[in-house]
Amino acid sequence: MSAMAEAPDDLVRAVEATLFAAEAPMTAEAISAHLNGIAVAAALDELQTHYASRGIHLVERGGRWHFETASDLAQLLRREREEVRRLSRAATEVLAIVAYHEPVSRAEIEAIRGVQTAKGTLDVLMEAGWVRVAGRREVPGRPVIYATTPDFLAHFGLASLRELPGVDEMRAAGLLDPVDDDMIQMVITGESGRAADGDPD
Amino acid sequence: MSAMAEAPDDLVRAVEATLFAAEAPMTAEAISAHLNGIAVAAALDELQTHYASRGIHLVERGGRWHFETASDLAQLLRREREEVRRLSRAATEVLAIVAYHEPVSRAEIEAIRGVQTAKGTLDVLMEAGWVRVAGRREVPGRPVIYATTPDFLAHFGLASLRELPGVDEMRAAGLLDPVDDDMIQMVITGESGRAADGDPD
Amino acid sequence: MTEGASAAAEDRALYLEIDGWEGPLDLLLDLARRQKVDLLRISILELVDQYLGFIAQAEALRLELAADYLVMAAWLAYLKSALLLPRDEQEDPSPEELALRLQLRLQRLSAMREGAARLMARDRLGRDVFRRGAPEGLRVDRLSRWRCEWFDLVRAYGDIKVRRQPVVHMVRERMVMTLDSAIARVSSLLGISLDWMELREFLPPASQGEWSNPRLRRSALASSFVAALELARTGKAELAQEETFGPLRLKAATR
Repeated sequence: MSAMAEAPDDLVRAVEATLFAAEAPMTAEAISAHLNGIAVAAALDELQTHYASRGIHLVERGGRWHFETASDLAQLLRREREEVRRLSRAATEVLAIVAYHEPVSRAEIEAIRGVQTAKGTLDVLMEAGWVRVAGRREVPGRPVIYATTPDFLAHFGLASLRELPGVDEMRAAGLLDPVDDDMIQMVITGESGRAADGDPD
Repeated sequence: MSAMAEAPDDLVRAVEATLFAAEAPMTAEAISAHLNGIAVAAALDELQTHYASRGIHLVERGGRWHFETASDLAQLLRREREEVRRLSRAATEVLAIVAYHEPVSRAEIEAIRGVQTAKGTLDVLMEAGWVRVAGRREVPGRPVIYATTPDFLAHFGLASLRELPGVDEMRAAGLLDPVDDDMIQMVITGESGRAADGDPD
Repeated sequence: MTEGASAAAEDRALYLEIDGWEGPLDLLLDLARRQKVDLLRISILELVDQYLGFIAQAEALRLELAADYLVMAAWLAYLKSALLLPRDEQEDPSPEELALRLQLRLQRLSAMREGAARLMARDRLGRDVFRRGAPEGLRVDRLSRWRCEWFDLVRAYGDIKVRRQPVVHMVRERMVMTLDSAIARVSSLLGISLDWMELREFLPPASQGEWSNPRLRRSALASSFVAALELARTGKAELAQEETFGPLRLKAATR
């Protein structure tokens, strides 16, 4: 049988077995560490090519590798009972803002949405494992800033944030520019409150 | 690339993905039912052949199919890592008491230290191979008594316990001077303060 | 409203969605979309009219509107009047600039909304694609190798010995002016003078025997300061200080 012709070498087999057995996506470094420090980049390449035509694919998400079922088989495999978190509209919007603008503070999120964001909304996203606290911005008040996690990339099938839908066009149109203080001010003081009484401030 | 030559057909891919995503081994009937009643025997055969040379195998046990790591690679799934860890202050004290007073019961250790000694502290010392159970004291309650091991002597480069400095020598070396930073620290933070460095005590 | 009769029916449906808006910017964006042109080409004046019309009708229908909708309405009304004013009477930033900023905000929100929708529609792990259902798992068994130095061991024993020695505490006697006596002294002196007096003037004179002791003087100053604060707090004295670290002056409260 011709299929037997090119059997993978032991390193490829070892990487394949490691990733199959792993309970969470692994970085190339982690795989390598697990295999006593052997370089695994070439093996990952070979595996990715091999699996490209199969029912399972080897994918890289945010620098971490895992096997997952091919997306064209989704209709066959979709499970009704599967609990994919149903996010509120507010939560999906906040998630998008964190992803497209990260790292971003809560005030900046609110400035873009033009509405106060309930504390619970960010909590839901952090609980889902898609958003994390990424430190504080070194500006007065040192606000906490948020960013996405590798799990976010894995869940939405993105190799990196550069693959976010429409991100290039949005950036070109200036829609992802940093949120300026004016905009934040507008939300904090109530929607453009100061301008309402004709005060140029 | 020749590997791409014989891409699996869609049925094979579907069976492959179904078994991959399954949370438990599946019978051929269950797989077939999952795939709208299509016969899957041939596909299972083809998959089994394909995976025979790879890092994962498709195996049948009691009529149920599942993927598992190739048995020659099984040892990859368990790896041992050695970590050098510094003994906590509390554990060091307990070790010292055992060395100076052996054989000694836990109650005696506590009386000498003046602090309750968590069971975990002695466990750590036994895991380190420096302390062993040396029988029971023939008093009411028959408490377990502890002593040092040959490994203990080896680790500290001692021919015997008699080489440990006596109290007089310690005083001469200034080790018993009442004003001692460590001691002040201990009074300020309390016994538990120092436990922060990973001491179970 | 500049819309026709059919739009009126649509608007009525709009009010039923009042709980559906995620704030005034969201409402504005939705109204802008109804212009059915690219967000870059919307008419801000028209949009303002639509928003104000919406608010007016909502009020007529006695719908409860959150305050930020009304604040936005007020700002838009201001923006509209500014846009209609002659150009040379404009302040900075110009109304055109404000309108542009509003347009940019709508675009940004719209982009995020579109991004969110496209993100949610992707093949998602656990819904469309799946990781291995029953991975064996990788196990790393940690072996701890413990380290401890000879010196640490011996020193630990020394520390125990030291700790178990009886401890004797000695408290050195110190000359102090107590707070009570400071309060008594300051308040009695306050009764004598009606003018502002510097805090130091309340201290016992250094010529008086033990009061020449600098430690005691320092204690007296500290206690007198606290006494002054206490008397000010209870309304018996007034405190004044012209500058930071300047002389602290006090006098009896005039009441």
